[in-house]
Amino acid sequence: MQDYYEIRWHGRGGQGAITAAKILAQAAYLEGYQGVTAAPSFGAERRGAPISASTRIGRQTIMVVSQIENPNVVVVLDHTLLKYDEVTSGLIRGGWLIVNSWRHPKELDVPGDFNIATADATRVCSDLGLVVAGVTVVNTAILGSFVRATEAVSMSNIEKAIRGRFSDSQAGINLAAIAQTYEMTRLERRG
Amino acid sequence: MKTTAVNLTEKEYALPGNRTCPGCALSLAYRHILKALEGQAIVTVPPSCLTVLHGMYPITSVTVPCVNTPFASAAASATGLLAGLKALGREGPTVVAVAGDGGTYDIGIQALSAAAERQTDFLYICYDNEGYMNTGNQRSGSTPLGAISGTTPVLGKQQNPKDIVAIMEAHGIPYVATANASYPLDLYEKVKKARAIRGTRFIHVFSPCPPGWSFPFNNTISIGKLAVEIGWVILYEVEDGVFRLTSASESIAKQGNLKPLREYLGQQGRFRNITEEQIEALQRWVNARWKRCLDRAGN
Amino acid sequence: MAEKGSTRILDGNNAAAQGAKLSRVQVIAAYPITPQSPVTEKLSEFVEKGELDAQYVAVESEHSALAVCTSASTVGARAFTASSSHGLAYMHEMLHWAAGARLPVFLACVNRAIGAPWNVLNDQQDSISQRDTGWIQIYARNNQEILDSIIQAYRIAESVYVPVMVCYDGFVLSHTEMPVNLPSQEDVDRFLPPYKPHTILDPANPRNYNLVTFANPRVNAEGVLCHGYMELRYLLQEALQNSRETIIKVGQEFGEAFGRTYSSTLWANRLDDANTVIVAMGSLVMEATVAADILREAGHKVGVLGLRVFRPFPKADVVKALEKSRLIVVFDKNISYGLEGATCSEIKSALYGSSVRAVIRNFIVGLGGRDVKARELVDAVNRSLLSAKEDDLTREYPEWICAI
Amino acid sequence: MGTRDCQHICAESSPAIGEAGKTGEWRDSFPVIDPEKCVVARQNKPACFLCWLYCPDAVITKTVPIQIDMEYCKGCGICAQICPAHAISMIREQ
Repeated sequence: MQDYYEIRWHGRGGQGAITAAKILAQAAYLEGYQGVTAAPSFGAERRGAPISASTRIGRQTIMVVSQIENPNVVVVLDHTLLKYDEVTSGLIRGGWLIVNSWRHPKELDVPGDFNIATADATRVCSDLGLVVAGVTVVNTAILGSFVRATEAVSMSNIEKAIRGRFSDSQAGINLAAIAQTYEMTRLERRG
Repeated sequence: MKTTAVNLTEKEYALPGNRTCPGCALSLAYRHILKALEGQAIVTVPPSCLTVLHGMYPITSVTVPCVNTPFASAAASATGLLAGLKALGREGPTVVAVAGDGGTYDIGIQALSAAAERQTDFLYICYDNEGYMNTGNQRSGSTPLGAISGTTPVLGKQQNPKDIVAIMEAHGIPYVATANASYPLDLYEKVKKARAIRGTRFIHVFSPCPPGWSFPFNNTISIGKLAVEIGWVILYEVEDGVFRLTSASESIAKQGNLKPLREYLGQQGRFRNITEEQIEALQRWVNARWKRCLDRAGN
Repeated sequence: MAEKGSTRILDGNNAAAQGAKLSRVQVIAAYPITPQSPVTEKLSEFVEKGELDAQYVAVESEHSALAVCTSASTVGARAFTASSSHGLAYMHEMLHWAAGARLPVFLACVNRAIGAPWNVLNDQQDSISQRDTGWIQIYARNNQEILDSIIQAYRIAESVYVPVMVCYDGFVLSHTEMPVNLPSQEDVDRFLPPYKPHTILDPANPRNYNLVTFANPRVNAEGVLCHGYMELRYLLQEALQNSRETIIKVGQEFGEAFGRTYSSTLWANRLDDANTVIVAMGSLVMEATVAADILREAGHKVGVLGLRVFRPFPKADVVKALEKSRLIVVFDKNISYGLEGATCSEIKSALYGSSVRAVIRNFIVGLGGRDVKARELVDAVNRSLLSAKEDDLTREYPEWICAI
Repeated sequence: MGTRDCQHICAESSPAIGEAGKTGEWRDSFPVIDPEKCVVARQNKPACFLCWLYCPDAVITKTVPIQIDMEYCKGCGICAQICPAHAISMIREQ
């Protein structure tokens, strides 16, 4: 576990990247990190359009309010977004790129000196019926991959954060998705 | 019992020695508005001749509580008074916004429309002297076609006024009425009725202005009456959607025809430059509105 | 004293709504505008769910929002509104009116740029443009301060009968979640007594508020000489001058009650031995401390002075805080066109006649949401250090950190 | 002595007659009631009172007989015009 994380989330409007950023901040606070922040990319958000969000996690109060330039972790909710250069921009050496994809990290063909984790969260969520207004919602499921790759927070605190946010039945499905994604996550260390 | 000059309360809430011009129709109308409210009101007023009537700090000519508010905000201020009273459990006094035609037709209509749409429980009284008389007679949305004003100094106003009462009625509020300072008992009855109704109530009060319209100030009452006889002002009320002509307009509808407009225009200096075409246009406007009202009244 | 209450992860807008709720506001009137809208949504939710016993008025404009609040406040209700940018500009007339009528209404200003052109992102041009309306202005650095400042604001406003605006950066705070300690309702109730209005709206004792007032004093019907317009303006100025004391006292008592002390009009960071001081306001103060740490590592004695209270401007406090400074670098997220950033002007004005003889540099940053990074602040300070000479105390115009 | 003694912190006004001063001084003519013609005077009981009803300034009393407060009457002449008995005349001030 590190003292400080800067996590950038990339998704499309409606996929829940901002919610995931917030759940992670909550879980990290429960983990004992005194400083957590979660922010959307500022401005108008439109369904389907690429958006980003950020989570900062630190032992002390977070004093940095500017946008993340050099994330330790980049989480991509939709692997089609990898075509945009800004998605991996600034990701530090030895950091983690976590992608919702059925492909193995090696097959993603993303250059860089960071580690890569992948899991087919879409399939997991689709099987579990995590579909809202026609969109498969993978934002919580991908937290399983995040925990598996970074070990920044424990699964039990992710569970507490999820339970604090959702009704019992909804929390159950989300936690099942997170657990399955955790298990199926494939890691490729190259940093 | 029908209210008459003999049995109407002697109690005055608008005190002598106020700052209005001699022969001010607003001053007369306001006397009777406050009588109908029995002083049990909290009034809010945007800048207007009524502000002048109310006096200058630290003395006021009126014995009801009043909150002055900027020009655009009479109805919003009334909303705030109500919200405050409700929050404090002090419901009781009627909240009344009183504004001129400028503060109602023009700058105040946004707040008024919104307050009516929210069904705010207040009485809005617009006294209409057909222009910005407090600032020296500039044209407003209520100024008649052909009238000379500070901002229509040569050609006179080129447009008809808007029908603010119809606009307010279109908000689906429980009570709208027109009144006229020259018919104080009709005005008194309407305010009294409106006071008892819940929701947004709107009363339009026609208020001739001797200096603004350029007529001798002892003619205020006769000009106001003539305005009804020629059909420029139609006295009516719409209570829960039911239309009814009242007072002199009711009598005219039953007994006779409207007098020609020309007689009314000729008595006011503001129409000194009006053209024949404008008079005809104005007459057509009056006739069409009178016919609509007769149709609605079932005559 | 240790913190009490419970800690939740909240964004700034939610913290503002929670602060209003804990302050038991009685009348809420607001009109939606980005980035303030979630405040009004949250408060209407509290009211509709019955969690907050208040009148929520969905007005049609910001002008009406503040008109509702001022009249409700005249009746004696604790009133709340919130706005941003164009909304605040649209309120301008009513801002003057609220202060002139000495009504202790509260406004949460979620700082946002003003058009043209359109821009929904953060700077402080909106609230700075309202600095001369007679309101107390407090700027929050983070979401905890938003909540705490609102509770304090009602105590302050209702003590001195001056309206208070708490300003916080749009998106940077309004939409960013962070841990916020929520005090218990019982503790807030103990800290914040009910509002006692100075106005009377009673048909049995009729009073008329804010009639036309003469230039000169006038005798009332009882023969007592009453104010002219100018005396009333003096009283407002006097109230703001004296409010500093109340602001500090309330901040101290807040600390005693809740464990978070606000005993100064300023935020001081590593000022004790600093000869170079970064001055900023709002969330930028936090970023500036990161910059100061970087500069310290490079061997410079750098501190940060954050302006918590902008009106009344804490002149004496500022002079004292800048006593040892040789270089003052002021970062403004606003511009008084044709001159410089507003806080820079205020700092210079405060130092006039004092013993502080420091070089002052002004940088305009972060307009319309332009990201301000700690390294950019570091660069600006480094440039200023190079140019800091006794014969070059100040520049005519500020430097802009932009790509022009 | 300054104005603090009034203890107002905003412009708070209280009601009084004659806020604008003795508005009777504004007149260029003043009303005179002819008791021979006035219905109230002739009947010696409450009646008519239209002059009282229509007075914009509330300076006419609703008494028997009617009285006009000349301190505040602005001399508009509405009462003279409205009187159905033509009992009121307007006389030019000297």
